[in-house]
Amino acid sequence: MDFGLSQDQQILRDAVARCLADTSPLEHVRECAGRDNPLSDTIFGALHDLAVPAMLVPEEHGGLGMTLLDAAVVAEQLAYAVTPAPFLASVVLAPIALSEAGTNKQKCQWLPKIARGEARIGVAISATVQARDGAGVQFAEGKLSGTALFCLDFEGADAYLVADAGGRLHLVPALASGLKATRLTTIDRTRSVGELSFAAVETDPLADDGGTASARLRDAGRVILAADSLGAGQAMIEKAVDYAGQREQFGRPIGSFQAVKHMCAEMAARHEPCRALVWYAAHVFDALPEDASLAACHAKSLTGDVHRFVARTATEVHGGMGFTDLLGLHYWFKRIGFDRQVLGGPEAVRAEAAALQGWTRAA
Amino acid sequence: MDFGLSQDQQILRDAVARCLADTSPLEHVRECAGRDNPLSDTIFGALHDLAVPAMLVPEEHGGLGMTLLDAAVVAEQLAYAVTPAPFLASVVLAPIALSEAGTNKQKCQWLPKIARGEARIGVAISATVQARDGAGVQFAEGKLSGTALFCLDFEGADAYLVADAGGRLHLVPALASGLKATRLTTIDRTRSVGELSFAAVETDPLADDGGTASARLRDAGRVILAADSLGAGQAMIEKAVDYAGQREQFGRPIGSFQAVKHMCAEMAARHEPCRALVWYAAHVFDALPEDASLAACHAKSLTGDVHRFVARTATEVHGGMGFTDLLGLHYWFKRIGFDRQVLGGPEAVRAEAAALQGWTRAA
Amino acid sequence: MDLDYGPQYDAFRAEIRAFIDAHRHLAPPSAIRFSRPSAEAIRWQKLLIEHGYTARTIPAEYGGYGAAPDILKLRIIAEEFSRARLPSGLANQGISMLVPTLLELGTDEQKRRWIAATLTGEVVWCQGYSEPGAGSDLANLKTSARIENGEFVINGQKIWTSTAKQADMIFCLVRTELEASKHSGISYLIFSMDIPGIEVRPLKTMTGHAEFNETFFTNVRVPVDQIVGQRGQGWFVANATLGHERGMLGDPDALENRLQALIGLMQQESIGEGRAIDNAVLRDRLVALQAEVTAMKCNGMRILSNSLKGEPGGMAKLIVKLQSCEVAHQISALAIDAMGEMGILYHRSPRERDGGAWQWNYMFQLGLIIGGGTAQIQKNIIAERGLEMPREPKLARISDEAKGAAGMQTDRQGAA
Amino acid sequence: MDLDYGPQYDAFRAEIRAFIDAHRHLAPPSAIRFSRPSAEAIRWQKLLIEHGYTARTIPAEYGGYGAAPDILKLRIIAEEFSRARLPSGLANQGISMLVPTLLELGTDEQKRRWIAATLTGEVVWCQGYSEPGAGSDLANLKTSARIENGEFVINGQKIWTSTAKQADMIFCLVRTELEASKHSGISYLIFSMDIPGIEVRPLKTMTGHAEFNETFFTNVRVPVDQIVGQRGQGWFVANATLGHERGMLGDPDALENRLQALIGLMQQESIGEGRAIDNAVLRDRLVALQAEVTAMKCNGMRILSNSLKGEPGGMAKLIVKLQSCEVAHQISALAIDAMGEMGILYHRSPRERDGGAWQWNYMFQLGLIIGGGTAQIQKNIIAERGLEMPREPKLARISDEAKGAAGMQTDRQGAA
Repeated sequence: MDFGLSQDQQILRDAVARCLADTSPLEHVRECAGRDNPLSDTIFGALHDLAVPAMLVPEEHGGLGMTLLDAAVVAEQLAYAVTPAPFLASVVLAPIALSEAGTNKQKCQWLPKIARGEARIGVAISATVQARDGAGVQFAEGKLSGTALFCLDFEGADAYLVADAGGRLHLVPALASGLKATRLTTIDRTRSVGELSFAAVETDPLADDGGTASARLRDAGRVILAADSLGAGQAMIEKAVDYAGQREQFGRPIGSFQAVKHMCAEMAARHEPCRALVWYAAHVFDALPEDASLAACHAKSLTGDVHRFVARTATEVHGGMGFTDLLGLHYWFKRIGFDRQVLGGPEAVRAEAAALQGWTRAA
Repeated sequence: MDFGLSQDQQILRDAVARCLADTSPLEHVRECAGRDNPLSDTIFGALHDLAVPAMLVPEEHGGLGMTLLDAAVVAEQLAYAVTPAPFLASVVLAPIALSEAGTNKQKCQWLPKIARGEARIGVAISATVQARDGAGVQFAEGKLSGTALFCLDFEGADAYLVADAGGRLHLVPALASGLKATRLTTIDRTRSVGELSFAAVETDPLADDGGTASARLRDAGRVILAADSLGAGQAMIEKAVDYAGQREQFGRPIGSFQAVKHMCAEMAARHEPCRALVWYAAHVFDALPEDASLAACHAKSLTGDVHRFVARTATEVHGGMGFTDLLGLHYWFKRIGFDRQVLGGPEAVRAEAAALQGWTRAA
Repeated sequence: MDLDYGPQYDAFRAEIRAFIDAHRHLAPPSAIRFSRPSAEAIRWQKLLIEHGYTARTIPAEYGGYGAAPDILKLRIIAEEFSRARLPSGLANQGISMLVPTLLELGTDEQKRRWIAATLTGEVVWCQGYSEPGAGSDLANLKTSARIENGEFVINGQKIWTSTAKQADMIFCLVRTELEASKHSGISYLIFSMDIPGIEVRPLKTMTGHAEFNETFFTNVRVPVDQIVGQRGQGWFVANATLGHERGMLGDPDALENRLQALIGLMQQESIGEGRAIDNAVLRDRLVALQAEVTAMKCNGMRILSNSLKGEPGGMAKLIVKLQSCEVAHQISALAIDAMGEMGILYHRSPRERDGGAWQWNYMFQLGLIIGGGTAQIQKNIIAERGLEMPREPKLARISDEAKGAAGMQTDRQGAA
Repeated sequence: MDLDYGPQYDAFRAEIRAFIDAHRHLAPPSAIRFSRPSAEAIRWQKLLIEHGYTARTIPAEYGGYGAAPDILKLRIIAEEFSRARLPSGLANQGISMLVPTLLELGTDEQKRRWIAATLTGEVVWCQGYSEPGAGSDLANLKTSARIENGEFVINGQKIWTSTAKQADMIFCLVRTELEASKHSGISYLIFSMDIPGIEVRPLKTMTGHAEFNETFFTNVRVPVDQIVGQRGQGWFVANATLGHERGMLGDPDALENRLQALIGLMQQESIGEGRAIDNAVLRDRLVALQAEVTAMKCNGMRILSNSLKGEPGGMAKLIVKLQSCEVAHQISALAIDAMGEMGILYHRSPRERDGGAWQWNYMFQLGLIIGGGTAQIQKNIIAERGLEMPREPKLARISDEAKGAAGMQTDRQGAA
């Protein structure tokens, strides 16, 4: 019995944290966030040196065969440094999808390259959560048609994994004929998302598993977004506490005012249990798959609500400075905003959690 | 243009407040709340001296023909003094029902007696909001059968007004054969409610108006409950502020601690707009009936949520003393709890408000 | 209780409607925030002044319409222009803050020279109150003005100067008596933004836009007669107008407009087969916010009635800013949630809704909660003035002046 | 991360299950709060001690089981008895607070005389800490004990003495050195509740029940050797056990049980044709609370693991009480809302659900939020100890002793 990070995971966490402290300082984040493609090759290179891209690739395909909890540990650090690097889709979801539902050929073709940091795959499964603007991709006669929104790790992807209307996953090269890729811009300029539109595009489908693999991706994606939110929330709380200890008003640090102190305490009290929940959700994804979907919903919805509160409150503690671009606090604020909405906002995810438990009947 | 109480209404308010300060001190409330029938004849007598029972009875039937806003002004004061007196059903709803949908005979028989304080009518319309425990009353072949829950102003009623499953109102003498009346006990020992069960009971129906009158009662009832919540909330905020100014800890009044101050400020900030909303909802009930249902829903649901927060926060400000019976603060706490649930909790009432605006389709 | 305005007001309302129908084609497009008024906007403003729909009670000799005060007419004007979705006249810091100050405390020369030109929009002002080290604690300000050869020589830095880039002039608080106690050493100066030594740097905010600036003064020389009020009295001069700004920030029409936009959004935004408004959980939040907005509208009418009767606004007025900002912020938050993943689109992305206005508002309203009297300070005011709760006791190490500043509870930290 | 307890613990768990199966028929009905243990409960308690399922680590010479500390085994015991819905041994203030105090600071005579009898439930204790004038500010206590003829003579009043009516004995803080500074003049006495001069008056709470008492002392005479620790050291003696109580109040099993009961309620409670759980808005709140409870359970496991490794609990531990009380209160609030009008039934009304437990809990949990370390004080602790934020600065008029008390941040105001 050990509920917590293993020694290896702590070493990993600290190594990633050190790496990002060096390679993802705020000035670099700022520079990347000003670009159309924010993803930083420098940072990805440094993460590659730590073998991050190989984390979730099985050992037989040249990877490290690590777990989602390992990935969550990394995700938290990436968010803590508002890192503009590809991760969620290309390092986490794509290897999981290929491992769990890829053909042998797909695995051999892509997994070793992913592990070596030589290939990146974007993932577009948002229509399996909530189809907006009539989005959705149809698979018929071996071809894909329709639109997939919110493809993650969009820029620089060599191929995309897309879920069709039945939840089956398809691998499509970025340069496939009939595929149009359009950049979407969100509040969070440290992430890259896009829209894919398919006009009878040849596809290389993964296993026809009735949507099992895409559901697994949804779970994993939610856990990693929750971990991201956790890291961003942690950073914001620390920044608020630091700022409150330094900023003086009326002759004393504002952190000595009870109202400010209690704002910080409420952030901490709501934030801290999220950590254990995220760890749990990540752990059961591998160790207890039957609990994974519900735990992922809980982690995603709770961090979504808690960190919206944290993002707002930490900004308020910073006063006017928090509202400016000067401190860059807003990068974390927006990262939390992104994490909340992508792959289902809290209400949508809770509705799924209710359905998973058989609680949903006609209202 | 004058958004506020008229001079007459202010005089009424002050007269009722003075009357209740004399006749409804906490010791008397405590004594009444310990009884099976909490309704105080002394207080009702004093209110009668102020012609309160005649308020909503039309002038041609010996009443004062006043408006729901006048009644709301009184309701606020009744709650401010946690008054254990009949009011909502017998002074407000019954006269409205009889005036708007009663037969001439019913009006002549009951309204003058109500105005003189000689007759009291309980009202049971809760099944028109949400039928719980399969409650509901059927009207067939001139007789009533079934169960009506949460009859208001239950004890000492000479007759009951009951809504049947079609929303039509019926007048049934308390001693009617086949009628069984059972006391219900709620957290709020200053109100009297009961359950009526009908086994083929002869009835004297009011107009068959397709539920119009019972819907009007629902609106009026919600406004008066909101006004009650307002008065109770006002009292709790004042008590919290007073207590915080007196109670010393660590060598200073706790009201000088910023955290306590901000708790009180948040109560006031959320409470104060409720007052204007309640006035508005009461006013349009008479002056702009097409807006009445929506305004009543808004007033009921907003006060329900705001005053749950106020009840809790004011109790917290009182520390341990607020939790004891000694100060009697809980009488207001429970009055607010009653006001929140009766005739629909906030969620139920908001669902109605959405339907009124055509916002409800299958989800 | 009487919601009718009465016949003479109905006539007034009819007159405005007729005006709007006749002149609608002359109205400029909705004002872009923080920009200098266009020639079109200035023409529209002059037309409005001429008809008494803006600058209504300002004496005609200073370029106003010169009507007797009538709050109800002001309210009707606001209602009708809001309903017609037309700009009801310029609203900038010169008009809302400098003009009332000059009317009350300016010399006749100052009034004649500045008020009319400000009202028409031909002279644009910015406000120089806040400094990086003096946010909630305004009395702490450090920008200094020493006298040299009959001129003030100003050095220092201001922040949150929202229209500084466009402004012709600034009204500015500076410390003229270094040795005086914190409040009494401040003076209120007005001077041109073209004087050498002034540098304006855009201040980008979390919204991604530069709605504000930082303004730096290096040996800026201003004639000594460009002072409003007495030397050392600037604190009181400024306070005379702070109330005006506080009032501006709680506008029930604005809340209602945001709510209506939200309802429209939720009726259009699709989720799978349904619409956002068909989702019971989101709809419940919508109705809850509708109740809050209705309550704030009613509260506004109550304050208006009190003003008509010459009664103080009391608690109903003290809570307006805190509650309005909060409700507005929640409206934007619900809009983002109703849009789901679409809610995060911004920066002119494809598929972005309403030009990113919801996200912009969500962030900017947070700025309003922080600035213009922070939520924290608003709560102190409600508790101490409204509920008469005890002040914070004296601190052992703190000077009396700092305590005085705390007592004033004034904040200049944020967004206008 | 390893959620398995490992083979030797699985064996331990199996052993407990076997014990429960074999002895379930001997278990007393769920303990009624605040009552004296029945003969049946005492027999059950002795059986549990004998098997090491309660009083597990207390030395056998003092009536415990004498096992080596093993947090995991304690956890397994709690889990299994909770799952079986059986009382896992007595939990009263004598066992949770006095016994640890005596073990640490009592004389050998005191240990032999009191610990075993307390563990079996044969001697019942109440706690005399809080006073009407000393709530959050415990060091302010006024109950005095002067020495006269080799006896303490006690005068004063205690409040929140929860089992005073049933108790044989009291452990009590009194002021023995009137002239000493606030903290150092306090002593920790233990004495019989049968001594003349003690009057116990039930203290009714908002729930309508008298879960507490007020206890009055008039010239109560106690031999001087009935002191624990040194004279004047009572503050530190008491503080040694306060941590124990704090820990008690956040119990993830209890949260989980309340949540399960809520789920059951919402599946049964009808609204028109449907059930409460079919209402999307109520269901959304239910799932949100389920996530909170799951997070607190995980947080509990994290703390447990840290303890196993001898690591400090840190922030994960500091927030437990504040969050657990809040979540528990929200669970009760949702239950009331799900019941609609039925939610207000109480006092054994017809149609009342679950014996009024939801309303009782809603109110009693508010008492817990207030008492046992108020939410306000909990937030101070989180901010100052957890986040290392600066303390409140010194006040000008306040004495150093009072400040010291504030620094201790200890609260004895409420419900046990």
